[in-house]
Amino acid sequence: MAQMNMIQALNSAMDVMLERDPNMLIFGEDVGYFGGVFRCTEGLQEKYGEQRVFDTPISEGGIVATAIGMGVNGLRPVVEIQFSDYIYPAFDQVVSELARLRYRSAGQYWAPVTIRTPCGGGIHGGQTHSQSPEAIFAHVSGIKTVMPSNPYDAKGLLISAIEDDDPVVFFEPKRLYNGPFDGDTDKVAGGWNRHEKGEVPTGYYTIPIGQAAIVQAGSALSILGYGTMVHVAVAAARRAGVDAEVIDVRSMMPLDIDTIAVSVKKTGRCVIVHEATRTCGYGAELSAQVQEECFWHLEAPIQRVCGWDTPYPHAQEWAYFPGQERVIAAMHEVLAVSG
Amino acid sequence: MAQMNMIQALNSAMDVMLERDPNMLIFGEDVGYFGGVFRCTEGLQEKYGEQRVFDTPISEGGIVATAIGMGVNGLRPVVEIQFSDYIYPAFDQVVSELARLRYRSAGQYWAPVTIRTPCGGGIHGGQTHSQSPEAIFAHVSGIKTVMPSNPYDAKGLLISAIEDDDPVVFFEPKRLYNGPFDGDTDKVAGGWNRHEKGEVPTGYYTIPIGQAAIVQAGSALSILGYGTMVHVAVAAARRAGVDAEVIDVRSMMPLDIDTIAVSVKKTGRCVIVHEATRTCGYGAELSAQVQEECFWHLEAPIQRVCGWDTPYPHAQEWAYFPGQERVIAAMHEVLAVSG
Amino acid sequence: MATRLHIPAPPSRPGERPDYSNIQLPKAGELARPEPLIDAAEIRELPFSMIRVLDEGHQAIGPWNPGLDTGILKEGLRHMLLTRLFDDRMLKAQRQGLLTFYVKSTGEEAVSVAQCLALRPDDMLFPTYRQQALLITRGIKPVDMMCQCLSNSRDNLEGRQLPVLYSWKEVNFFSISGNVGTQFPQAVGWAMAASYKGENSIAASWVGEGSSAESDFHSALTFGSVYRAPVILNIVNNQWAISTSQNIAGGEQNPFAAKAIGYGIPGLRVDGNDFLAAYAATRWAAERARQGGGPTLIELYTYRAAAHSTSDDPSRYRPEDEWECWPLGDPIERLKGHLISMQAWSEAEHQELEKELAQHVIDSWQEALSYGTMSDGPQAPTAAMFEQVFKELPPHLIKQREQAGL
Amino acid sequence: MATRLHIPAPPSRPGERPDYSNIQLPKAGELARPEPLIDAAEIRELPFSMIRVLDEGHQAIGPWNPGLDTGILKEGLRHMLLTRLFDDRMLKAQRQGLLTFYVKSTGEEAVSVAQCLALRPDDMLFPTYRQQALLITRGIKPVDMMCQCLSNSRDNLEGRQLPVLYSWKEVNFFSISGNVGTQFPQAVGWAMAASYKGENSIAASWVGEGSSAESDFHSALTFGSVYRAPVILNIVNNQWAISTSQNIAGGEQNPFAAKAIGYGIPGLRVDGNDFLAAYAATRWAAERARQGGGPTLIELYTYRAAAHSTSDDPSRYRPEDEWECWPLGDPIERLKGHLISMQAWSEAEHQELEKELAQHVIDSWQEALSYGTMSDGPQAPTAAMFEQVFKELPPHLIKQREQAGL
Ligand SMILES: Cc1ncc(C[n+]2csc(CCOP(=O)(O)OP(=O)(O)O)c2C)c(N)n1
Ligand SMILES: Cc1ncc(C[n+]2csc(CCOP(=O)(O)OP(=O)(O)O)c2C)c(N)n1
Ligand SMILES: [Mg+2]
Ligand SMILES: [Mg+2]
Repeated sequence: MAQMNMIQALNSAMDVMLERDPNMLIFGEDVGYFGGVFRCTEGLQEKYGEQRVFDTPISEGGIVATAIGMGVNGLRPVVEIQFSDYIYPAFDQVVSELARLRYRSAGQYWAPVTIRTPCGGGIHGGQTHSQSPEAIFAHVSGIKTVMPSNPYDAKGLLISAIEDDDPVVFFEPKRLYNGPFDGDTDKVAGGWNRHEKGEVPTGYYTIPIGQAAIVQAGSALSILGYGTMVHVAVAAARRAGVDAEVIDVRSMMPLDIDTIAVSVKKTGRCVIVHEATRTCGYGAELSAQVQEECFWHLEAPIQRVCGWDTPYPHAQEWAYFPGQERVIAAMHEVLAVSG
Repeated sequence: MAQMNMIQALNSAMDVMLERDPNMLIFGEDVGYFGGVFRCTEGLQEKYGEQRVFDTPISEGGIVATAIGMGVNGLRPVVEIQFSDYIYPAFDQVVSELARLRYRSAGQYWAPVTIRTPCGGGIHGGQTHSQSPEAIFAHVSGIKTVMPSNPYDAKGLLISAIEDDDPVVFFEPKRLYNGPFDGDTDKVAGGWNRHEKGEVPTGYYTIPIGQAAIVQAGSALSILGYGTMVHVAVAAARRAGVDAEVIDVRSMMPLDIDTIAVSVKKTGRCVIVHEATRTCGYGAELSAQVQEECFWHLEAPIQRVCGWDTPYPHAQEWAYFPGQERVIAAMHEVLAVSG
Repeated sequence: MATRLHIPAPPSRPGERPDYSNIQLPKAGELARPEPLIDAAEIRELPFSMIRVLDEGHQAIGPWNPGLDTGILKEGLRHMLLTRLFDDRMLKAQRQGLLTFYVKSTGEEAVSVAQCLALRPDDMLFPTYRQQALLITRGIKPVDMMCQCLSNSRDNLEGRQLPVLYSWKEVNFFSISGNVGTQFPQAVGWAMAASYKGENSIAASWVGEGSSAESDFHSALTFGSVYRAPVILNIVNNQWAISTSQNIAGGEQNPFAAKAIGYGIPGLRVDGNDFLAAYAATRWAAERARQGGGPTLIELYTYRAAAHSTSDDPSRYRPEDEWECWPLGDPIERLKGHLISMQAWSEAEHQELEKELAQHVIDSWQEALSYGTMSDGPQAPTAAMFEQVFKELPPHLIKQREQAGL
Repeated sequence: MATRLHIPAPPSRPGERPDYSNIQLPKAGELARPEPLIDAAEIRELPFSMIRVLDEGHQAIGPWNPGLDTGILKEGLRHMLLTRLFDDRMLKAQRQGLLTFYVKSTGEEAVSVAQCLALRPDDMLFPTYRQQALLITRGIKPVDMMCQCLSNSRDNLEGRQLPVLYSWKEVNFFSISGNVGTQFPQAVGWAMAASYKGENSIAASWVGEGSSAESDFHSALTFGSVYRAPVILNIVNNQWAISTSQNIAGGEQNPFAAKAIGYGIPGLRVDGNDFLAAYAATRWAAERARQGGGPTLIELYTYRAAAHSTSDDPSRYRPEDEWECWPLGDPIERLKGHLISMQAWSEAEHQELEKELAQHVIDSWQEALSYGTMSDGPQAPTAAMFEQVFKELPPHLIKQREQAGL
């Protein structure tokens, strides 16, 4: 075990896998010599050589397309899209190719590509360094979609993603890279060293894709979230003194609806939180499925707390970010009514 | 008034607008001399000249990008993406540019672009000629998203879209081009001439974006759908002898939730139907909003009848398509329970 | 002076006389053949000429003459002829309502056949929907291809794909995408992996001249050239992209092969209806790639003789007799003429071969029909719909499969 | 023989001596200047040379010398100097925590200033984040730019955008996108509209050499060339794209200007630190575009002297003294030297100007601060967050604005 922040945990996952699998390789913009703009691949080129960890032209479409070709030829590419806001030039290659190849070739061909990409706001990055496009990918049949909320999960999930023979879009909530963030901007940001999930095994381990985690048990209501919002939810519940069960969804596709349904059936109340814009965000799917599974147990309407349906603004970041106050208001709302 | 199928109605809308607005122009793959692979722009180049209606290179990204530049320079471009399955190469230009320009420039710049694109299956087109990606676009702040279900609406909505100063993605359910299709593949396909919405004014008129339509009133349950599925829903209700209120959503963004909420509050039961894959489809948003607005009126869980979460297969098309049987099963399910 | 929007026109439109006066054809045999490992900077003029081997009298001449023995030439002729007959039969089947869709490659058979023969069997092919002759050349039986087109019980893709969007891993033929152009940079990635693994098989990919406008074209050329991937990137310029002429794709300005220059790689422009020229250019590029010289861009100049697909009606946008006037002729006739001129072939033998292959196609079709059609069983299994979305069925698909009663 | 993945290296890495021996610089004044309406096919070798006007002794020589009067040269010098001082101050402000982000253009000022002066005010500019000097040259006051960077109460974008992602419609300066490259084909569309309307203003756009790998580059060149749009497409080759050298973008193989050849349009390669050369090349391209000759691709060869942005640390990937060794020098020093050599300028006058502009920047900064900062008010209005998503607020945003208490 070692103390790691999320960057180090991700780096460690890639290090472990480069060591174990000679067919794994890493490429993307600035990931080689420099080690990535967020430093997630730091030291890996030096350690494994530039045949295995290298820089690419600024062409997200080209990155994903060549990764597909390599995957088809027996390699296991892990590529970085520098910000998930920049994944759209690769969208056709992801949707029409990476996601569809196994199906359309009846299993003859597939590409075990992992796309790592930082997402989310809270770093004053403005509208093109803050987006959370996970719902768009979860809608596409043929790719798995995950987002960890802490270093321990990040490493375990990334190793699972790399080993998975299906393509995985691996979202990294960049606001959590250096420490947990609970939405309180007045507090001095702390690191992962004071968080239990900052203790990370140095070797190989996995966290299966498709399993939600109960972050804290509770009986008053269930909060479903992932990434940064898990920490906001926990803090909001604490601050409001609500005995909330907080579930870290972790895997958007496939979704662990069973864990969620058990919780909501128990509490009868549900708040869904995410940073992405509300309309057609992943919260809509969560809400629909919870309603489908737990209708007879629901004692109040399911609430969604999401980013507003606007681009992510720069200066108004904290008015945009679905912070503790909004989560608390939603909790109060679902608790106020009795069915 | 004249008898028109949906192709003719769309053609008429563009004809009317080319006549009215010298700054409107049309371009896209094969839309010029040839008149489009579905013939929606037939005769328009001949009538208005090739400065106003012209062919483009096969580059969806280039089509949308140049449309944006033209829009900024005072024109009102209407572009065709030959199949909505091919819109992904333009995704970055749509999401990061077209949708965001007004916002990021604080209203200095905008591009009143209309993107027409045929969607949906039922024509044995296989996975790359059958997709319904509307949810992906409804998730993107800054664009409007509509889909008509008949010639009359198609023309009125298209004129609204063209006149709208915001960008609009205009989905055309290609299975409805030549006639209504209610999911019954054994029946010989009829044309629009026997349908009241096949009567279309030859001149200018609009249907406002953001208004749902009640296709048939009913009291037993509400069915929410759009495009081809509207006809499937009506037929299914008739076949099952269910007094369903069928609502044609028409506009996904903005959504006319008021009309929908009134209906569901009245019936207490709701079935949502669409052809797109289920997970994170637009039905999830409809379900979430109906649940939010009508929770205390719901007497049964909201049901979604959607395309399966797989690519659209070629030979198994009718097993994939959410046909009458599946809609009927869902109606029976929501009717079977009483709260 | 104000400008005006320039809209490139095709050489001719319906009702006009086909006009190819704009096409400058160098004489066969004229162009020098550089060493395959030459510095790309030294051959920047190559794309502006055209590699041609067969002259008017069907003689193979000049430095690009690959000097093939008659065995391989006859093999090529056989594959081209079989492809043409296969295409004709499939078109008929579509007209009969037995196929939902079909795409012919008529007039372009030399491209796939000659290029395929110039490659090794372990070289990986990333084709478009118009490269069915690659499969024929690599020995896939017509009956098996027909089964895919019929989505029947023997369809190797189990009904998932539109007719002609083949995938055949056994012969290193990549799954054809419905989205044009995407395979180009994938081929580069495949080739990069070959380099990475130290294997010396190469990749070859094809796009139509129309599709070369897609962004994937630029990705492919960029990554291919930056990493010196062992790949051959082919543009099949068959003059038309559905209804738009090559001028709408940029062909008015320049040969498509000239795009190579900007990326510092060789660009070859080839008479695509000249079997020997297509073979020779591919051989040159393959040699270069295998020796570490990186990618080559090849433009194969040809003509799409048939409709774009069975959904198309070319009489609406081009003169009906354009192909007859096409200055580069028919690739089958030209190879046949060459073999005859070598006294290795005769009209009688040709007729015999045609008869044999026609019968082969008829027999194959009968056999294919015995495995079912899409409308009448037996068909591809319905449950296949849920399989291969992922390697293993996730819970939600198991549930959906149950809901579907499968 | 098996190949190996080729990974292009930069000329030098931290700890090494900067090495520019690979750069072949033609002498100033050597290159012929064709007529602007020349057939692009006749000038295919231009991209492989470099347009240079200022010689070692700061004399303007050769056919590309635009023969500018000293008034415009002094104006250019002033704008470049102001840009540099502005950048320095903003960097400091970011270090002080008053700006969330900043991007300098140090070392590249001639590109924007000279090109802007060579255009007409009604010509539309589609810039990157490193073209702030276009705004300075078009008369936007530093204080107004500072307000945008501070997201304060006078920010013309009302806090919506990251610092430096300016938009200034009054001076035909397009909204800068955070996604690199997207503006290139948009500029083509703008220019097509100008043609359509019969207006003769033209568009100019810029991308970095790194971003020229994006697919939008190919769209821009394709559409620009097919429709002969009146547009100037500029690649600013400042050698670096964050941490990757121009070799990773394809610069190892070829000058970026050579990409023009494939599209049949002129490609010019210019000494980007030579004010006169940048001016002359732009003038040439503008004349060509305005007369219906279509697009020109210009590569401006320069060096990114500062960090990529305030989020970057270039000492990790390149020698600290690389800029000092840069063979094309400092654009400000070179223009100053030229003016002095013409006896139109002196060290004393230069110092005077520097002092004046430094004071101007200080005053502007003080004024900007008086309109607020992002951390201390007054700030951009919070409710602006919901506005301009659409032209009018749709019902769901009215509701959300209420929920936000705004
Ligand atoms: C991304 C995408 N856009 C558009 C289409 C529709 N489409 C299919 S084939 C075709 C024309 C392609 O022409 P070309 O590349 O010249 O190939 P050819 O058909 O001549 O062999 C078009 C536009 C598509 N399949 N994919
Ligand atoms: C689509 C997209 N991909 C990646 C990025 C991240 N990014 C911002 S600037 C940059 C480097 C650009 O380099 P270059 O084009 O050479 O311009 P320069 O910074 O040198 O002016 C990168 C990779 C981005 N902004 N947009
Ligand atoms: Mg073609
Ligand atoms: Mg650069």
